[in-house]
Order: sequence, then structure tokens, then C-alpha cells
Amino acid sequence: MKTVFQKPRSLSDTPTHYCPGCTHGIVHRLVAEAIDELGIEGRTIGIAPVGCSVSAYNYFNNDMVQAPHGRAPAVATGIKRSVKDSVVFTYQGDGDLAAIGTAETVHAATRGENITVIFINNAIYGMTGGQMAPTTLEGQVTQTTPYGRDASIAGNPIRVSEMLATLDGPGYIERVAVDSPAHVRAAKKAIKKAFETQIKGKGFSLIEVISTCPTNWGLSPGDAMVWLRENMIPHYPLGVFVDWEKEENDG
Amino acid sequence: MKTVFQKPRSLSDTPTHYCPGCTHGIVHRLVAEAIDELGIEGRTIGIAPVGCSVSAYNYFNNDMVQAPHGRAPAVATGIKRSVKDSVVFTYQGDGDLAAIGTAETVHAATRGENITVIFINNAIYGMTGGQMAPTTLEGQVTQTTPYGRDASIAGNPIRVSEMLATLDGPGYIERVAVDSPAHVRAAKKAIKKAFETQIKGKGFSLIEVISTCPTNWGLSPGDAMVWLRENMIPHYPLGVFVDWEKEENDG
Amino acid sequence: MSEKILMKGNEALAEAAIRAGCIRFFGYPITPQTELAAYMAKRLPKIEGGVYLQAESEVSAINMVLGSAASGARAMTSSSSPGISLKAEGISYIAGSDLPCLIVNVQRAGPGLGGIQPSQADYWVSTRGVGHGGARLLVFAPNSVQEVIDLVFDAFELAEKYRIPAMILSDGLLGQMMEPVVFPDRAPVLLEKPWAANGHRDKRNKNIINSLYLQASELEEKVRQRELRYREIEEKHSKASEYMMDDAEYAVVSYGATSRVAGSAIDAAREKGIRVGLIRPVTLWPFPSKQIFEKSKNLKGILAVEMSSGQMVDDVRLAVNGNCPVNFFGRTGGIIPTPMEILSEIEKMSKGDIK
Amino acid sequence: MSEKILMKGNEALAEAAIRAGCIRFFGYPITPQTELAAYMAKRLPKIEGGVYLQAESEVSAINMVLGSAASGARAMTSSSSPGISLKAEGISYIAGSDLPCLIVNVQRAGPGLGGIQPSQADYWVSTRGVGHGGARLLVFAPNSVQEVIDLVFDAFELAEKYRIPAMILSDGLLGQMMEPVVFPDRAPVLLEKPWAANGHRDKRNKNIINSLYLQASELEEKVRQRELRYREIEEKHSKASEYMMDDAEYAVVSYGATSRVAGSAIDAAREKGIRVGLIRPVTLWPFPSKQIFEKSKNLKGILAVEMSSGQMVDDVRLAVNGNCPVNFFGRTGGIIPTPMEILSEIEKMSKGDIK
Amino acid sequence: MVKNIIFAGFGGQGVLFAGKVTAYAGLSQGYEVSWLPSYGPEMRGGTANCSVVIADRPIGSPLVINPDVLIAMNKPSFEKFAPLVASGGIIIYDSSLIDSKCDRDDIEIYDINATELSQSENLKGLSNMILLGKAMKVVGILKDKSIEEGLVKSVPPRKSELLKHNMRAIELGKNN
Amino acid sequence: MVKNIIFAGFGGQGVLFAGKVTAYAGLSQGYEVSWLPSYGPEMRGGTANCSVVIADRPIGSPLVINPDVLIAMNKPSFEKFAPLVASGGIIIYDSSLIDSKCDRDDIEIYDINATELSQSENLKGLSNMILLGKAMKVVGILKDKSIEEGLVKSVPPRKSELLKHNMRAIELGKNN
Amino acid sequence: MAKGRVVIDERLCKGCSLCVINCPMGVLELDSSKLNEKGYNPATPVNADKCTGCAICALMCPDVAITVERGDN
Amino acid sequence: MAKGRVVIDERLCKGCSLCVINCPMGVLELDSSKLNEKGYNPATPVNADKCTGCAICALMCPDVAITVERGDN
Ligand SMILES: Cc1ncc(C[n+]2csc(CCOP(=O)(O)OP(=O)(O)O)c2C)c(N)n1
Ligand SMILES: Cc1ncc(C[n+]2csc(CCOP(=O)(O)OP(=O)(O)O)c2C)c(N)n1
Ligand code: SF4
Ligand code: SF4
Ligand code: SF4
Ligand code: SF4
Ligand code: SF4
Ligand code: SF4
Ligand SMILES: [Mg+2]
Ligand SMILES: [Mg+2]
Repeated sequence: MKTVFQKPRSLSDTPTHYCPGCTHGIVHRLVAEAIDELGIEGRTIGIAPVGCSVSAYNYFNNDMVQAPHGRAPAVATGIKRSVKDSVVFTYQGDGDLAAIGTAETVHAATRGENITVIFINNAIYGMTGGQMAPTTLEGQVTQTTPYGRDASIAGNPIRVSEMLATLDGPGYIERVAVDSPAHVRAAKKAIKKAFETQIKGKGFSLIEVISTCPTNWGLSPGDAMVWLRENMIPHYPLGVFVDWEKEENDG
Repeated sequence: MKTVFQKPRSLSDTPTHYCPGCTHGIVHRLVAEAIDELGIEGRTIGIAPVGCSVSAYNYFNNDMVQAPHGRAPAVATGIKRSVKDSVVFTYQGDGDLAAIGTAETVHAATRGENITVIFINNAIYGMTGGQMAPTTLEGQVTQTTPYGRDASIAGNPIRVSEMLATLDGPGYIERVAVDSPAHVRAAKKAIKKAFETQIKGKGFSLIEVISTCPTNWGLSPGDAMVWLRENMIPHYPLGVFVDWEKEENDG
Repeated sequence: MSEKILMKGNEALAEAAIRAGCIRFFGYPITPQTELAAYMAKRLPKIEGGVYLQAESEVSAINMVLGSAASGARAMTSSSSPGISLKAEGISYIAGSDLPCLIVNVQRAGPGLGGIQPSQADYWVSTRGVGHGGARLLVFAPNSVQEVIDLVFDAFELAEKYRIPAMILSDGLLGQMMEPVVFPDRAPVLLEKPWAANGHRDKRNKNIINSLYLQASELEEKVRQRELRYREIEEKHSKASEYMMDDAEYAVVSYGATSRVAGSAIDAAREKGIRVGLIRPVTLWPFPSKQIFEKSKNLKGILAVEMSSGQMVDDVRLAVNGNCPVNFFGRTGGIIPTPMEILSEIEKMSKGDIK
Repeated sequence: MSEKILMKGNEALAEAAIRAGCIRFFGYPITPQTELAAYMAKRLPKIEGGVYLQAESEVSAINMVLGSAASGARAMTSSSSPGISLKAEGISYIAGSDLPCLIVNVQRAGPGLGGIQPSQADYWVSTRGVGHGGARLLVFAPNSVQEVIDLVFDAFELAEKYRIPAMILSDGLLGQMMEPVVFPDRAPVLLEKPWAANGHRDKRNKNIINSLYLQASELEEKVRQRELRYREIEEKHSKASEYMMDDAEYAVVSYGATSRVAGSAIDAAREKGIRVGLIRPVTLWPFPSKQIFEKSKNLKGILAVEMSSGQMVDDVRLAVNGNCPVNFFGRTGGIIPTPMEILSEIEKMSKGDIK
Repeated sequence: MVKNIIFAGFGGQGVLFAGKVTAYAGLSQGYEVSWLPSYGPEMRGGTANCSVVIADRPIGSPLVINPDVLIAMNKPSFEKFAPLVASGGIIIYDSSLIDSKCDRDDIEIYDINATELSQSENLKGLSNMILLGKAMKVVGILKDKSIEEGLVKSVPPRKSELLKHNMRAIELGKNN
Repeated sequence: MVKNIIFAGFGGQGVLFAGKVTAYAGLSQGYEVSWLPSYGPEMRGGTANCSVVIADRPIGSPLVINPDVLIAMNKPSFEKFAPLVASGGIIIYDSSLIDSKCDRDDIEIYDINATELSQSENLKGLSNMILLGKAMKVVGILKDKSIEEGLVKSVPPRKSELLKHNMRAIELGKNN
Repeated sequence: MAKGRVVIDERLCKGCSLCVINCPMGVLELDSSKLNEKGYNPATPVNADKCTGCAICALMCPDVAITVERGDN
Repeated sequence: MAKGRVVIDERLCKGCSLCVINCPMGVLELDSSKLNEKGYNPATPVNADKCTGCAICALMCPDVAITVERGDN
């Protein structure tokens, strides 16, 4: 028998603190696999956000920096500009990236900052116990939209990938999901491509991963996957929004 | 003889502190004309930004609030939500709105906050003496891009109207210019329509006004108008990006 | 409601604010204040004119408060330490624009992301003016859930009377704990606000809310006027409670949650025959300096106890001005001192082991 | 370059930083510090590895500094009062992550938008830890363009030695004025930074830069370690200069730009036969408390002079601890005190008109 | 009288709720009470505990460090808190989940197979109430009526149909 | 010796530059010098001024409030600063633009039609240097050579062709 | 007689020339012989008789210095 | 003999069932008779012989609790 699946090398042995069935774990593994396959662990620096993945610095084997809430792209910029051959990624939730960190996200993108952003869109503030996120769907009940999100009061959910795709700086933007084996495989490919975009110096790359938060959605991990599929993907269609390769071929 | 043109009523008698030929003055007047024509001065509250128009509170006759740099949309939100029948507008420069205020702008827009934003895009930080703005063009020399803006270092200029048009909250977004009589007339119409959008409760409205900063561009007011036409409009095409009326008719 | 009910500090604060007439809340989630916002999110949509808005950030939230307050509304926000740092600029603007409002800081341990357990390490930023330019906040430090309620009313009323922002300086312990409370039959005092920017309605001259004064002399005059109000506030509104101070030779000075533990320590010390009492500042700014100064004349020593590396102790020393030795004991990182630890410090002090 | 050249304080600071080995600058424009950034924007693109980046905001700029410092680079940012408020959270994170860096505050008058004229009203936020959690910055207060240069070197070196952020507390006057300067032949001391997160290159274990410690006991231990370093810094690195203090009966305590004016006032007072001298804190944290305490034993009175409503005077009083009366004179709003005003206060003090 | 109590177990076992019922019961008997949860990132499977103080005078620290009464619902909690119980104190633990020993002889230790009981008695998820019942009997401060009142206050009105199951679980605890 | 000098006029008239030349001239004679501009939002048409101090001992305040020497290039500046000139001080003003009177008899007042001269002598924009020349003659501290050195230091190398025009303007001021 | 008439408030004028540049009839010039209080050469009608009262000058004036009258007589 | 083999690290398993749900062969179940240190019922192969070694379970496991082997023999 040959081992066909095991823990990637760049993932540490520390068990994660994530809730059972939380997809943060899946995405961590995908990032680690991409780092392994590209052989870049030694020059990779990751930025942990504030959010459930705040302790991501414990889970990756590359150097890690923990950023203030929403500021991961700015922290990443400081590192990337100071260590020229580094590979720098941020790992951020929807509150972190699309609420408090909106300016940092938009400007890292428009600068074409040569970093990779892994964006976990789970439509909720997981860590703080389930408040509305900028990506919370209309009607979705959260701790701070107890009667369901009413867009006329609480605003409309943001489609981050579409918004950033209007800018000139991004080299690669794709939205993926992790609700099924096929989607997880596609997510892996996208994440790897994002890192390659950076390594080739093609500018800002971002992978939006439609994810679950079983705990704060109040669903079992399995049901959360179904909810994701039926509710989130229709509002957040999967696909590639910017692709430097395609542009180079087309142009 | 009949007076066919005079100072609008909602503009105060205080002479402005703007430099000779600065288009801030033109846009102030257009806003005041719209307020006059709609008869809303008594219930209008304006928000002055930080930027050359910081003292706008001296120039309008309606109630005014001076906001911290970039936060005018948040201040406007606080007012609009507290005084239900008010008409609230912000008047912001490109640094204010599209750099430090990016998050406030994007989120007021996505919330569909029922306010009107007058956005003066002059491709520079006027007040602080001519530093790069988020809308500074590639190659443009400023105090902080002394060798011309190099997008690969200083980032690409942002097209704000296009970016915000991807969101669900805006009711009206148009980009206009004030370099010629025809454009000024169109700008006036757009500004009025933005206020009407608010009055009718159709959501967030924003008019991006392509403007000049003769002082920091180092050009005479007349030459600045030509530079605007030849350099800015090609990068920032004029037009309507969101129109609730059209959507209602189409839908 | 005169029946006692159990309520969390965070929730009681929210309910008290609503009863004090504050129905405009702008916030951003952060532990350990989340229950406060959640409570508001439930209650305010059901109240006519009620505004609950989750902003995109603390920076935005405080500026929404600025706008709401500028329009004459009673407005508030709540957060915890890192979030308060982000509000610093906005708070300085609110102070510089002479606007009243309420800011709640349910402190957690820092610096940086720190931890989420209780702390009192934001004393300096709260009392020395959070943000630039040296403006002041009224700072209230309740030590029980019941007192939270009472001080919320005071906070709004003094804030509006003097047109300055007020802060309730709570902490994770006080915010998370439940205690029995009774809501007082207290009708909020609402002043006219002829200065508010809410639309002149063609009935008055325009109002301007502003903190910019490019002429230094004008700005200095503004600052001077404000300082005069500060002096009046210091004169009239500092507050401290005392426990066992009548015959005390030693005093513990401690505020907020920590003062409760200190109270237990004092009971234990008294049992051992040590004549020690407690002075508990209820307002941190204005600090009850006079009261402490007067008491210090007859004391052999003071022990300041905080959940920090020593911040309020500065104000104690300033108040005491050399009258007697001032010692310090603190725990940090989210650790709540125990009565035994404090007792042991009191014993050391009474034995002269610490000066 | 040993010839004296005229340079603005802001530009001299920038040049000094570059010579001190800091070629990573992240900023956001604000008056009256703009020349500093403009200078960097001109020079850094011409230097190998040099990074000049105008961030989208002060919040972003300080976090870029955090990243750059985390990667082991010498990094800096500069701003003025409102911008510093916005950096508060980031600075607290930098302190909590034990990272060295340089933050320049070219103070202007506040609170709020305030004005753009010189001020010293950010003393509190600078010395009491800008931001939550009670962390400290090394705070240097030069009073001449030449001293700006010298202190920039010190700032970087001490910051890196103790892994804490440093601040140069300048003001509009010092930033905008030109004076003759000579750049010293001083090679920057560069320490190894084995803790830096710059990629482990398969040669060492991973490095983590972090300020989160969910276990209160762990966080307390972190805080305790940091406080030990603080004590060492207080012991070794406080600095004040004295002028005419040998036979002084009275002292003026004043720092930065204001201390120059105070110097003129002292000359004038000496001409009138008043035995007054100047103690000028060069480091504001650590504050030269011991030096002032010792001096105060033989003084009849102290006059603290600031461009604020009175902030440093707290530290003077804490240092003096009742040894002699401490008076205060300040101007605000951007107004620079005149020698005559200060002289008149000195005279009042020497006549006993103020205590 | 001051009783310092700690309820401890896995998140989701209802330790906070049991504490609240106890605090309300104390309140209805006219005592001073306080309730303080451990708090933090809400993640399933973590441990949770709460401090409850019942006293006849103002309560100092609401945080209990050395409990007079420990109600332990899982092994890690038992191991963490048993050594901290005040001399003369009491431990009540769920023997279905905890097999640890505690060889202190200065305290009283009671056990009850609460989880098993709850399953066999069709009271799933109410092992907390079973333990509470046992504890209240052993400690003997709170009256039956107070506990019932505490329950009424703690169960949201829309879930009042759960009251009787809770009461039954408490009874069960008292009698086992 | 301490000389407190104010140069004042409209923005764009070169008052800051004139001050810088003066400061450098002082420096080249070995004096302590300082130069401080009024600053603010850079807008054309505002007034601008700068303080220059030249002294043989360390300079206290670089901000001049009561100048020993005032060089006034427009009417608002003249009106603002003339009353502040120290007793025994000197005013030099541009009589092409300023018609105000100042009836103080404790100071010396000189005028020169600098703007007219600059236009007639084909030295447009150099009325500042003409006034400076006049002032230096009247005040008599700085040597010709120092002023020239001051100019060399103040004019950026890429504009060095302007040096001779500046020198001519200064000469003109000295001789009128 | 001209169809239109422009009145320029010299106090407000900053001499920016935008009216001059945009007037289709060449009515306006800056008056280099005058300097207003702020130090600017104000605009002034030099070909007043050609004025059509189209108000384009006023439309482009950033300082609301121009009032325009039109004769329907 | 089964083509594949899964090894589940019970220490890491959080009993989320994602592997159970996604295994195309119905190989896995949670073991309700066991409680690991963290209080979860760990997953365990109940139809080990059906395992194809497709690694889908591991792909979906958020906790990297599963190692998969495949026999090419
Ligand atoms: C300045 C600041 N504001 C707020 C918080 C509190 N906080 C921690 S995590 C978080 C949101 C996390 O949500 P998200 O980014 O979506 O990540 P998730 O937990 O869902 O993965 C918030 C608001 C904080 N730590 N700092
Ligand atoms: C927090 C803060 N940061 C920076 C500044 C300094 N500042 C004043 S105006 C301005 C930019 C103005 O540019 P823009 O918004 O484009 O307006 P304009 O002057 O061009 O009309 C800046 C950075 C400030 N006052 N406050
Ligand atoms: S709270 Fe939600 S996002 Fe956070 S670890 Fe749990 S399931 Fe995942
Ligand atoms: S600096 Fe530019 S934007 Fe500001 S007033 Fe002058 S011309 Fe207008
Ligand atoms: S109204 Fe028309 S024609 Fe008359 S001056 Fe103005 S622009 Fe010229
Ligand atoms: S456009 Fe207005 S300000 Fe400009 S020159 Fe004409 S009248 Fe004067
Ligand atoms: S490897 Fe495939 S068949 Fe085997 S247990 Fe996993 S998912 Fe099922
Ligand atoms: S997916 Fe992983 S954690 Fe979940 S039950 Fe299966 S083995 Fe356990
Ligand atoms: Mg999330
Ligand atoms: Mg601009």
C-alpha cells in the first residue's frame, strides 16, 4: 500500500481549535498543500487575521505574523516590500477583509500588491459569536440581525470578488467553495494558481472561498454544506473574475 | 433687463478660500443651485470633509457638520438615520473618499445609505500641497511621486464610480466634469438628480466630478481645464453607472 | 419593573441606555462587549425611531455617533480595548466639536490583540483623553451591575449638560457577570439642543458643528472655554465612595471590578485587626483628587490596586502629593487579583515591608 | 558632509533616518509633516532596497510598518496628531508584538481637526502609551534640528535593543524651521534579529510575530517581561539637559520647541537677578524623574511650560512628589509662548504670587 | 454565609444554565447572588464553566477561585478544579463521564451517573439538572420552591414546556 | 547681537526665499541662524511670511514676534507687522504696492519701489531681492560676499543661471 | 444696445480667467491695471456691447463673482 | 482485500461526520461508543473492505485526521 493522502508538510502538528466540521480546517490544508507543491515554505510568510483563524500562526510551518483586525493586507505589504523574494499570503475572514479591512483590501488590490489573499467567506463573524458579516445574506438571522438581515436597514451583502475585479491591480481572482469533493479540488487548484500568480510577479491574487460556520449557523457540519450550496453559491457565483494568463493570451 | 444668473440662495456670502480657478467653487455653486431648486435648504445637512473643501461649512447656508478625514459617509449616516426627513450630502475629495475613506464609502454605498455624495476627483491631494491621490494618473508628477506615478510601485489609479457600481446599494452614480460650459450644465443636472434620488428614497447616490487643482498641478486655471480634458477624461470616462430610474423602467 | 432580575452587566447597560433615552446605537462586534450590541439589535428595531446599526468598523461607528450626536440625538457606541484605540481620532473630534455622547469600553487585556479577559489597562487612554490634543472624557467606573445602570443615566446627563463625551469604563468581568438589578424610575433629563445640525427649517440661522480653527487664537479661545468647563466639572462632579475609612490608618484605592475584590480583602484585613479602608473612585475623570488628598493627610499608607501594571496609581500619587507613601499592586493579562493577594499586600504595608 | 547646511527639521529627520539605516518608509500625507514624506519620496527610490510607500491611510501605514518591522527591517512612519490617533491600535500591536520601529509625530494643535500650528498637546498619548493596554513607547523630544538628527539614531538603536517602538515627538515649529546642521559620522548599529519573520529558509524553526495570548497567565508573563525591560530603560536611558541650574532657586521645566523660548526667558530673568534655570527633558518616556526629584529638593518652585493645557506637568509633579510647588504655564491652539510671557510667570513665581 | 460555587463541563452541557438557575434560586430566597461565566471565542467542544456566589452580604469577587461547591460534568474540569476546592468543600460529579480519583480527605465527594440517568430516563441533555438536584440536596441551602422559581426565571417563556422535564431531572438528582 | 527679521508679503512673491538667502548669509559669517516660515494649506494668493533670526549666541525662539527688521512686500503685511516692530527697529517696504503710512517715530522706515524697478529693469519676480539688497545695506550686518554665498546655497544647482539676475537685483536694491 | 450685461464683483474675483476664456463673445478681460484687496487683477467687460447675456461666464466662474442680466426688451 | 485503507487519528477527529457523509462507499461511521479526549465520537471505518482509497474522506476532513493508503498491488 502506498500513502496517497497525508498531512502536508507545511501544516504543523498542532491540532486546530476550530469547531467540528468548520471548513477553516479544509482551507488551511489546501494552502499548505499548495506551499508544499510549490516548494516555497522557506520563503513564505503568512499573515493571520483577527477572526476564527487568528491562531493560524500555530498551524502553518512557515513564518507567521498576526495582524490587527482587517489590516492583514497592509502588514503583508510591509513584509513583501521589505523581503524581496518572499512569498506572502494573508488568510482572512469576511469581517476582517470586507468590513473593517475594506480599505486595506481595495488598496492592496489596486496597487497590484504582489501578495496572495485567502478570503474565507462564511457569511458570519465566527469568532465573536455570530454577528452579521458584510457578506451575510438577506434574511439571514445572526446575533445582530435577530429578525433576519433587512437590506434596507443593515445594507446589502457585498460581492468582494466582483468589486475588486473592477480594479487594475489584481492578477488573479477566483471564487471557489469547499462544500463538495469536486469543489474542494477546484479550490485547491485556485489557491495554487494564486500563489503562482505571486511567484511570477503578476500582481495581487485573491481566492474567495465560500465556507461554512456550522456553529454560528446553528447547523450540523453536513447541513451547513447543504445550506452553503443552496443559499450562498446562488448569491456568490463561483468562477474566475481576473486571470492574468487569460489577459496575456487575449491581449 | 432681467437677472438671469446670480448667486444661489443657499450659498453664503463668505468668499471662498479656494485658489483662483479652482473648480471646487464651481461645484459648490452647482450643489447650492440644486438645493435651491429642490427647495430643501431647511432640511439639508451637509458634511464637510478634510481636504481643500474642509471649510465648506462656511459656504453653504444649510446646517453643516465637519467630519474627520474620510469619514463623511459615516457621519452622514449618523445624521440621516437620526433625522428621518433630512437631506444629507457629503462633499469629499479623492483622498478623503477613495483613500482613507474607502471603507466608509464602500459601505455607505452597499448599505444603500440614502445620502448624496459629491465626489471631487482632482487627481491630487490639494490641501496638503499636492501629494499623490488614489486617482492620480500614471506618470503624473506629485510631491510624493516626484518621478511620476509608477503603477508598479505606487499602484494603479482607482475608478471609484465603476467600483461602486458593482454593489447593490447605489441608486444613482454618474461621472461628470466641469471643464466646459456643456459639462458644467451636465454636472448640474447630475447633482440635482442625485439629490432627487435621495429625496425619493432610492438609495445611495454619488456624483464623481472630474475637477482641477491648478495650484498643485502647476498649471493656469485655463490650462488645467485642458489637461483635465486630455488626460483625466480618457482614464475616467464620463457617464451614468447606476440609475434606479432606468433599472425600474427596465425591470 | 421593580422586581429584581438577574442581568449581565453588558445587557443592563444597554437597557439602561434605552431607558435613559438613547435609541441610537452604532457599533462593531468585539468580545467581551458583544451582548451589549446584541441586546440593542433586539430591542431597538422595535422602538419608534430606534436605530441599531452595525458599522463596518469601529472607526465608522464612532463617526456615526459623531453625526448622530451632531444632529442632536442621544447616541452611543460600545467596544473593547483595541476597538477603542480605533475610535481615538473620532473621540478627539467629538470632544473638539463639543458634542455629547456615550462610549462604552468593556476592557480586555492588552496591548495589541492581547486577550479577552478583564483588564483595567485602558485607564490612561480613557482619563488622559483618548486621542490627540488633550481633550477629556467624563469617565465613569461602576463596580456592580446595578451601578452600571445608575451611571448610564448620569453619563448622558452630564455629557449633554457640559457638551462633552462620556465613557463608561467597564471590563470583561463586569460586562459578563449577572447580578440582581432594579431599574430605577428615573425619567431622563433631556435638554434643548439649539446648536444641533438637524436642518434649520428656515427658522433659525444655520448651525455648524466643527472642530477646525485655523486661527490659532480662535482655537486657543475654544480650548480655554472648554478648560473652564473642565474646571467646573472637576469642582462639582468627582465622586468616590468609601468603605471602612472612618478609623482607617491605611487605604486601598481601587475602582471597578477590582474594588469588589479589594473590599473582600479589607474585610479579611479588618478581621486581622488592620485598620484599612477602601476609597473607590466612581468617576475616574474627574478624579476624586481632593477627597483622596484630604484623607491621605491622616493615612500611613495607600495601596492602589488595579488590573494593570499601574495607571490609576499616577492619579493617586498626584492627589496625595507626598502626604503618605503610595504603593501599588496589580495583575495583568486578564488575571483578576484575589482577595488573598491583596490582603497580603495590605499586611506588608501595615508591617512597613513596603514603604 | 561636515559643512553646515540649513535644513528643515522635517527634512533633517528624514535624512537622518536614512543615514541611520532606515530605508522603509510608510506614510500618509498630513500637515505639518509633509516635507518629511516628500523628502523620503525623492530619496528612497534611488536607494537599493529603499521603500517609499504612500499608504491609503494612517491605519494602513502603521500596519505596513508592523509588517516591515516584523520582517526585521528598520521601518518608520511619520504623521501629525490626528494621524497618530489613527495609528493608536497599530502602535499598541507593535508594542504588544515586541517590535522596534520609529514613529514621528510632528504635533499640531487639537483636539479634533484643530489647527495646523505647533502644539505639545500629544504628550499624554505619547507617554502614556498611545492605544490600549498600557504599553510604552520610547519618546524623544529634540529641541533643535541638530538634535533631531542625533536622536533619530538613538531612537532606532534603543528601539531595536529593547524591541519597543520609539517616537520622535516633534511639532510644527521644529518640523518647519531651518537651522544649520552637520550630519555626524555615525555608523548605525545594526543588531541581529533572529526573531524576524522573513522566511525560515529551511534553516531554523518558524518565527511567529504575535500579540495574542488567550491564556491570561501567559499574557501576564509577557507583560511582566516587558515591564522588566521598561524598568531597565527607565534606569538607564532617561535624559535631560540643564541650563543655569547650578545655583538655581527656581527651575523651568520645558521640552522641545518650547524649551528654546523658555531658555530666552531664563536669560532675561537672570538679567533681572532671578536665579532660575532650565531642566529640559530630552526623553519624555522614560521621564527624567530622578534628576528632577533630586533638583527639586533644593528649589523654591518649578514652572512647567508647555504648548498645551498642562500634560507634562503631571510627570513633573509625580517626580517632585511634593518637594516644592509646581506651577504651570501653557499656550494652546497653536500659539507659541513668548519669552516675555514666560518671564512674567517666572517673576510671579519668584515673588510668590503663584505658589 | 457565603457559598462559592463552580459549575464546569464541556460547552453545550448546560453548565451556564445550571448556574443561572442556582443564582435565581438564591435571589428568590433573598440572598445576594452573582453569576459569572467563563467566556471566550465561542467554539463547540471547548470547556465552559461558571462561578456562582450566594451570600448574605455584598459579594466581593464574583470570580470563584476556591469553590465551596464544585459541580463537575467532565474529566478535564474535574481534574482542573478538584484540587482548588476549599477545605471543607463539596464536589458533585457525573460518574458516567468521570472516572478520576481525588484523594483529598478534607472535602466531601459525591457522584451520580447523571448522563446515563438522563439517557435512561428520557431526559437527554438534562444531566446538568440531575447534578444540580443532587448538589442542592447535598448543600442544603436552597429550597425546592426556590429552585423551581429559579427555573421559571431561567427558561425563556417560549420554551416553558421544558420546565417539567427540568423539574423531573432535578428530582431525579435529589433522589439518587 | 540678535537680529530678529520678518519677511512678509503675498505667497509667490518670494518672501521665504529671501529669508533663506539671508539665513545662509548669516551662517556663512559664522552666526547662529534660524528660519521659520508661516505654513498652512498651500493656496495661492494667501499671505506668507518667514521669521529669520541671526545671532551670535544660541537662538531661543525662532518665531519672531517683534522684529528688529521688517521687510514688507504687500499692504496687509505692512499693516499687520509694522506696529509690532521693536522700538529702534527698521522697516523696509515696497512702495510700488504699499501706500500705507506708519507714524511711529521710534523706528526707521525705508521704502523702495521694488516692483516697479523689477519690471523696468527686466527683473520680473525679483522685487524680493531688490528689497533684500536695500535691507542689507540699511541693516549693515551681512557682507556682500555672504549674501552671494547665501544665494549660491539657496538657488538649486539646476537653476544656477538665475544667480546673476538675483545678484543684480540685490545690487539694485543696495543702490536705490 | 447689448442684449446682456455682466456685473463682476471685483471683491470676489480671483482673476482666474475662466470667464475670459469661456466667453464666446470675447467680452471679458482681466484688468491688469487694477489689483483687488486680495492681490488679483479682476476680470472686467471690455467689449460690453457684445454681451449676449448667455451667462456662460458665470457658469464657469468658481467664485460666483458674476451676475448676468439679459434684456428681453 | 480492499484497494484502500484509511487510518483515522482519533486524537484529531472532532466527529464532524464530513468524511462519513462524503465517502462514496459508506466505509465510515462515527463510533458512538467512544469519546475521545476532547469529548467527540471519532469516525471509524465500519466497512473497511469497501474502501477504494479514493481519499475523498481525507479531502473533506477539516482536521487532517485521515491518512489514506492505496494498494497498487
Ligand atoms: C479592532 C477590533 N475590532 C473587533 C474585534 C473583534 N473581532 C474579532 S474576530 C471578529 C470578526 C471575525 O469575523 P470574520 O473576519 O468573518 O472571521 P471568522 O471568525 O468568521 O472566520 C471581530 C469583529 C477585534 N479583535 N479587533
Ligand atoms: C487623519 C488625517 N490624515 C491626514 C490629514 C491631512 N490631510 C488633509 S487634507 C488631505 C487630503 C486632501 O485631498 P483630497 O481629499 O483629494 O481633497 P482636495 O484637497 O484635493 O480637495 C489630507 C491627507 C488629516 N487632516 N487627517
Ligand atoms: S465559530 Fe464558525 S468559523 Fe469559527 S471555528 Fe467555529 S465553525 Fe469555524
Ligand atoms: S490647492 Fe488645488 S484643490 Fe485646493 S483650493 Fe487650490 S486649486 Fe483648489
Ligand atoms: S454673458 Fe455670455 S457673452 Fe456675456 S460676458 Fe458672459 S459669457 Fe460673455
Ligand atoms: S471666472 Fe470669476 S473669478 Fe475667474 S476671472 Fe472671471 S470673474 Fe474672476
Ligand atoms: S478513501 Fe474513499 S472509499 Fe475509502 S473511506 Fe475514504 S472516501 Fe471512503
Ligand atoms: S471528517 Fe475528519 S474530523 Fe470529521 S469525523 Fe471524519 S475524521 Fe473526524
Ligand atoms: Mg466570517
Ligand atoms: Mg483631491
